[in-house]
Amino acid sequence: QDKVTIGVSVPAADHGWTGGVNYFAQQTIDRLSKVYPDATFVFASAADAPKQIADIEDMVSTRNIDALVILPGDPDAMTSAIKQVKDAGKFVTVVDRQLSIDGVEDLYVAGDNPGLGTNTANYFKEAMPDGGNIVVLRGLPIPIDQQRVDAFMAGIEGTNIKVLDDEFANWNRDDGFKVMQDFLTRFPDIKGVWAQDDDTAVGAIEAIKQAGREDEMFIVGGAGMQQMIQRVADGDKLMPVDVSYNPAMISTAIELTTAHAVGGVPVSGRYILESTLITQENASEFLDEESPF
Amino acid sequence: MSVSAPEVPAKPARGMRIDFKTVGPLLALVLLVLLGISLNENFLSYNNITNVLARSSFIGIIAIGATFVITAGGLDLSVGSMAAVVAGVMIIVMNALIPSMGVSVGVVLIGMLAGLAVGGAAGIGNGLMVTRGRIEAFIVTLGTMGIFRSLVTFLADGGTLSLNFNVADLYRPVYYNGILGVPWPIIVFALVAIGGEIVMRRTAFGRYCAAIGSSEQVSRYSSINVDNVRLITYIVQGILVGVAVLLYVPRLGSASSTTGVLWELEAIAAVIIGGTTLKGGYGRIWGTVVGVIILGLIGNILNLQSFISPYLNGAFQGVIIILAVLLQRGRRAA
Amino acid sequence: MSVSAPEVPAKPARGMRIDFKTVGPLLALVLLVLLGISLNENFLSYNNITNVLARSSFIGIIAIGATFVITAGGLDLSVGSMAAVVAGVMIIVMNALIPSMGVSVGVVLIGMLAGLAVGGAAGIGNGLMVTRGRIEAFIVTLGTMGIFRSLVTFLADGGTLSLNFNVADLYRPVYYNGILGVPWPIIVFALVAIGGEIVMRRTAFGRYCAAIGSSEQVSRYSSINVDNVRLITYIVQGILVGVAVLLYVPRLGSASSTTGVLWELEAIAAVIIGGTTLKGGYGRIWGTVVGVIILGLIGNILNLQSFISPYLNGAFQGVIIILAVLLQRGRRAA
Amino acid sequence: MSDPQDSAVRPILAAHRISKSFGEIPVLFSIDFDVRPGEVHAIIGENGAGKSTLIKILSGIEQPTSGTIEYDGQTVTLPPNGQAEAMGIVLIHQELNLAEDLTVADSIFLGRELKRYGFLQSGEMRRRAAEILDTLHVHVDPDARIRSLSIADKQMVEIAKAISRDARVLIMDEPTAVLSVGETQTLFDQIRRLTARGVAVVFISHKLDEIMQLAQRVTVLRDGQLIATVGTEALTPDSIAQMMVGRELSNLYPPKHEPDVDAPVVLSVRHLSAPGVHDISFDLRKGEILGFAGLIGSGRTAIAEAVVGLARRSEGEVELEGKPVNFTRVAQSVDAGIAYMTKDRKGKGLLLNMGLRPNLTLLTLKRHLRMGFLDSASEERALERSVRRFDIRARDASVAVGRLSGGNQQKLMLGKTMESEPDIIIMDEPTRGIDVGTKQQIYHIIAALAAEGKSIILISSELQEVIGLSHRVAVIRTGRLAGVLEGAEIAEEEIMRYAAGIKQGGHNERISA
Ligand SMILES: Nc1ncnc2c1ncn2[C@@H]1O[C@H](COP(=O)(O)OP(=O)(O)OP(=O)(O)O)[C@@H](O)[C@H]1O
Ligand SMILES: Nc1ncnc2c1ncn2[C@@H]1O[C@H](COP(=O)(O)OP(=O)(O)OP(=O)(O)O)[C@@H](O)[C@H]1O
Ligand SMILES: [Mg+2]
Ligand SMILES: [Mg+2]
Repeated sequence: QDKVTIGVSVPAADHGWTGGVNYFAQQTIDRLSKVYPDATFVFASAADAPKQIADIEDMVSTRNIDALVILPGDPDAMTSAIKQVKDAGKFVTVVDRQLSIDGVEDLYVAGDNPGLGTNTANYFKEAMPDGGNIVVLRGLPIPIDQQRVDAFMAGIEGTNIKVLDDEFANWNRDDGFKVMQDFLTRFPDIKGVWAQDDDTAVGAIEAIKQAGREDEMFIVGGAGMQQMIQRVADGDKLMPVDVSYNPAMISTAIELTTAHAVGGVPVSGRYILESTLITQENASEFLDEESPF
Repeated sequence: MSVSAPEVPAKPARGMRIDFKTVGPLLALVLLVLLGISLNENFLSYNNITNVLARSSFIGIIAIGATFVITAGGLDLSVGSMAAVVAGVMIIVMNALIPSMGVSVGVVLIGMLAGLAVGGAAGIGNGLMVTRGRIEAFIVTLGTMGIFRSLVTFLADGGTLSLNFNVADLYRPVYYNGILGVPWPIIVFALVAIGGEIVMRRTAFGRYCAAIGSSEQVSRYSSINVDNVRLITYIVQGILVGVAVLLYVPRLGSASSTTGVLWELEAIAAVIIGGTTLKGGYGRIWGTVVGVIILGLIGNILNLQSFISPYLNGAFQGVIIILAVLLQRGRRAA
Repeated sequence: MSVSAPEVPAKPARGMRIDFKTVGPLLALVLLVLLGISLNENFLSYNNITNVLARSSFIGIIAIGATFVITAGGLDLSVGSMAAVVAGVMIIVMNALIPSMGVSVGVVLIGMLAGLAVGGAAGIGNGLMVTRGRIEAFIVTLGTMGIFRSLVTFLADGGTLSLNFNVADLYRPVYYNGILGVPWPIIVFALVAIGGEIVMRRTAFGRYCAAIGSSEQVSRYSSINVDNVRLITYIVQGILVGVAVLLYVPRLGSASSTTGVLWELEAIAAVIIGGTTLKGGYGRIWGTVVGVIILGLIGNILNLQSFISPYLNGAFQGVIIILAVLLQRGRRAA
Repeated sequence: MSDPQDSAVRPILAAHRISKSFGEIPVLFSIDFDVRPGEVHAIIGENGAGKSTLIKILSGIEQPTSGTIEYDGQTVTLPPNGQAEAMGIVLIHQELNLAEDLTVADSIFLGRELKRYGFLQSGEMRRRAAEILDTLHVHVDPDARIRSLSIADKQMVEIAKAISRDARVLIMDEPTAVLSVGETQTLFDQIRRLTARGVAVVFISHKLDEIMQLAQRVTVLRDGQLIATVGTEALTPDSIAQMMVGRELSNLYPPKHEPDVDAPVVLSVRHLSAPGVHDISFDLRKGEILGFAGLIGSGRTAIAEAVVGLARRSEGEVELEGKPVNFTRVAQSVDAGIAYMTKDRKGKGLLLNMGLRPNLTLLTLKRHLRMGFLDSASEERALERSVRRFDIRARDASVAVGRLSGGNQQKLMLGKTMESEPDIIIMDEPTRGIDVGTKQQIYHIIAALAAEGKSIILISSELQEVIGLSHRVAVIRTGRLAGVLEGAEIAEEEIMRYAAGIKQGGHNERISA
């Protein structure tokens, strides 16, 4: 049995979800290193696309990796760099974000960003059959935010649900708090809040509580942070549901890739990890004591 | 033999002409307030005003420290990351004390002390490297910015450190309550600002900061202990970061690697909008306060309207910052 | 009464002792290389070296512009966002030309010209506000940093601007190919560095930058057109941002609101690690080149090992930056 | 070459009815002034009289509020910012005007670099700089950074810069204020060389003997008014002084009161070595004025700085009233009652961007605290006292001190030093740039301080001053004590012999007994 080296490249922990990705990636690497003594892992997290490209270049030229697992921060910018890794004969697994040309990766472990928007929209339609005013707290101005928002807007089209305004809250608690405070100042009538992300939702909830308007509205986050799933499970009125978008998808990708590289287990194609609606009924399935996210 | 009486200079009527250097930031503030009023009738509401002031207070308290550092010719880029470390350590300490001390006010108080201590220690580190190590402040604090940021990420294991829920409940009033309807953060900010103004204007330390920023050499020849004064500015900055975080933690009860990102830029911007010169030698605390409020209002106003695409928020912010300083033009670092 | 010639003081033997101010950054570089070699046998491989140098070239070219700006007593915080705007405009222009011009070298060339033009224009904007508007450079460029960043987000509609794939194929060799095995980015970086060194040392412009940074008034009294020289430094900076982006676009083929984030800090850090003084008056291009390579190597070396938790990368970086400057201590801005 | 004294020779540069105000504060009133080719025309007047302002207007640095300038027979508006240099009007500023980060050669050629094919000819510029410095007998490395030069060397570099330019009119604002006799003579030789070639020279100095020596005509300003323009031959130093200050100036120097022979030694320096100082020993007695004479760069400043803790001493002891002291910071020497007044008022003495009050009290701020806070009333009182005592004249009290006239800055610095009420005062060029009237006043203050029992070390390049005031004179040469003169020995020639190294020893052994 030959030694294999597997490179894992993820974006830096610049918000809660990517923090989760980093955590799960390292945790999985630690675990698999024990399971497969012949496998060496090279892990890097990058703040931006050039850094991430540099990381995978280094993995190829100095660490002689056999396989690469990559969650590209900015897939369009990274497509040709990933293609070069592929062209160098490495096994490539892409996670979460679709590259701008098809057929580069051997394995695609996908989250479903538009699905997150659509799922959320469906819940809003169901919860607000007569329509009403809502506000949207977006993420960072990057493509996945755009995909989620587009799908959401498409989902509520034709209903009486009215988006009063949207602002970037950068998937961040502090900004969620600020933006929500100001929305509350500005709009006397808000029935629903789409925070898109659970970190943002934490901040928004504090703002709503401070204003004493918990009873007027509900809020939907996203990504499935443990603290939020617990709320859903507890039947919190303010936070009736959550939408999963599990950072642990990176673990799946690393496991599959390692199994292939070490054991020659044939894996290929697409694994779509669906974005599902977490409700009080199914919340227990998503609770995980160990997860820091 | 004596000399004929010297001509006594007539003092010019000061303040008769409009002094744009002084009035500039205030004018910008007034214009922003008018803009806010015209956009939304709730702008001047008690809630909105306290919201904006309370959430500006973190940057405000930090920026007051930065005013001293910058006036003395220094710079501290590490304050944002430092704030994150302080918050992280406070949360870890408080969570760790619960088993032994239970959920008690004592836990919160020890956490607060730990926060101040970490801030002060970080300030001492920065200050010693700048003064004893003779390394440019920009480099020292760029370095510690990276180091502190890494440290939080490490402490939080890439994720978020959350304060125990029960302790958080106990601590929460420190952000949300206050006296006579004025939230604590605003009160603390005001006290720090008043204290800072007094120290800057009416103590030897404040005078020495300006002297050192103006000319290190002259200060040395005037028997000022330049290194010590510099060091103290960094320590004051560190402690004030600690104070700011004392108010930050009760708000959301968490710290992560994104806590305090870009606070340094915001703090420095506030200081300079307020009329302090970046190269040192002249600082004014009240200007910094105005600068902080201007920056706070910009964000608020952007959230109160819908015509500007949120994509262009940054542009609006940039334009206002430049305009605020344009209003005091004439002043210029030599 | 006249005096006999005073004794001539012996000139100290120059350059005999090790001059740490000069050797400092080089020493840091050598130490890093040794560290790299000890960590991985592939470190000195052709591939690794060209990789590191090629990817450092963007920041490198920008940092050479920053050396002029800083030497002349200025500062440009907007370079990162400016790079994003330039990249965005280039991509939009090239994509827009395809229907009429097809996928041709002409499209790429026009795109490149557009990039240089946008960079130059942005530089003119910054420069005019600093010189004619008399606003502190820090504030002007902090403002335009926000404005440019917003502009890209706006142009990209919150997402990513991607270059047409066929044009990208045509353009790609500009990053990945070269002559005699040396990739283009390295060649361009070297040319810009050599040109910069010559301009800084051997032309009146370079001399004037140092004079202005050292004392604006003295320069003015020496009939140097201070405003023009300053303006030109910002324009040079803008054009060099353009040049850097010409090499960046074929590598990434896209631009988004995250393009070039924090490049300004990296560029300034490289300049100062290289021994240029932040307050102006003294700049050296070769030092900046060394600084850029040091920063590039830090990232590379972190990827060569697995003992340091990636969470602590920033800390390692911070420590190296401080150490690199510590090695040249003694120099200190007055 | 026509005789410049001949009033038929047309002036090359003339000012007609020039007035100037800064804001609402007038500083010049309808001044007429002209200078002819080959002539040295001196301007004198009290501190703040407007001399510097006038010559700034004559060189385009400042624009007059009203009045006209005529150059070469044409009415002109001089271009700002030293661009008039291209027309042949070259100015040496009163305040050192060099960029500290540049090298000597860079500075000399700043703004008119030698170029070939657009590139600087650094070698050529270095060579020529060395040449010019040589003619001035200045021994500095053309590659040395300005920052590293002594203040007198900086002044010489400025002079080198000015005379190396193709001047038709050369204007010098107190170029000799920091120069010693020898350097001054070198400068005068150069000036005569230039005037012989037809260059017109405008020369400002407070040293009347220099003016008598050099100038053909003298213009006297007082409080911004033109008092008179007269030929030098019709003048005596006394009559000039009278015109300047509007009163008789008899006995510039107060009578010397020798201290008691058994007056205790308050400061004793033994075998002191420091950068630029080699094995210096001397004693200073209570009530004594000890002069320090020597050439530029002889190390007098370095000795003073080593004594008060501004420079690190490598060897030797300092005893204060019999107790050994080792100051590592100035604050310690100030607390011990020793004050040092620097000669570099711009670089080390004053915060140019601040007002009079913070500058005056900076050294002694702790004395103006009330319950821990600054007491601005107390500071204001101190300022009033100093303004009266040292005749500091600021037309606008809120002005930044950088805008005060040079002499008034100097007076402010004196005031600042005296605020610490020292028992031992080391004054480095205390009357640098001060007008005769005030000088006399300061001399009396110094003598009175000594009579009160204070001890004074007087470092001065103005020999007359050292001679007129000192009880004993130590002559320093290349960082070593060349000799100590007492009583009748204290005379110009004798001092110069020691300073130049022609004579050695003297009473050295007696002083370090
Ligand atoms: N830029 C300025 N702004 C305000 N006042 C000024 C400025 N420059 C000079 N003054 C004032 O003008 C007056 C004349 O100053 P000037 O420097 O011409 O005197 P001076 O005759 O050269 O004196 P000195 O012998 O001390 O050098 C002074 O009262 C000074 O304070
Ligand atoms: N820190 C130092 N290191 C090396 N040489 C020094 C240092 N300080 C002074 N010197 C040298 O010592 C000599 C004395 O210079 P300094 O300016 O102290 O004396 P000075 O010119 O006699 O003072 P003054 O101008 O009052 O006469 C100069 O040649 C100077 O270059
Ligand atoms: Mg003058
Ligand atoms: Mg000297």
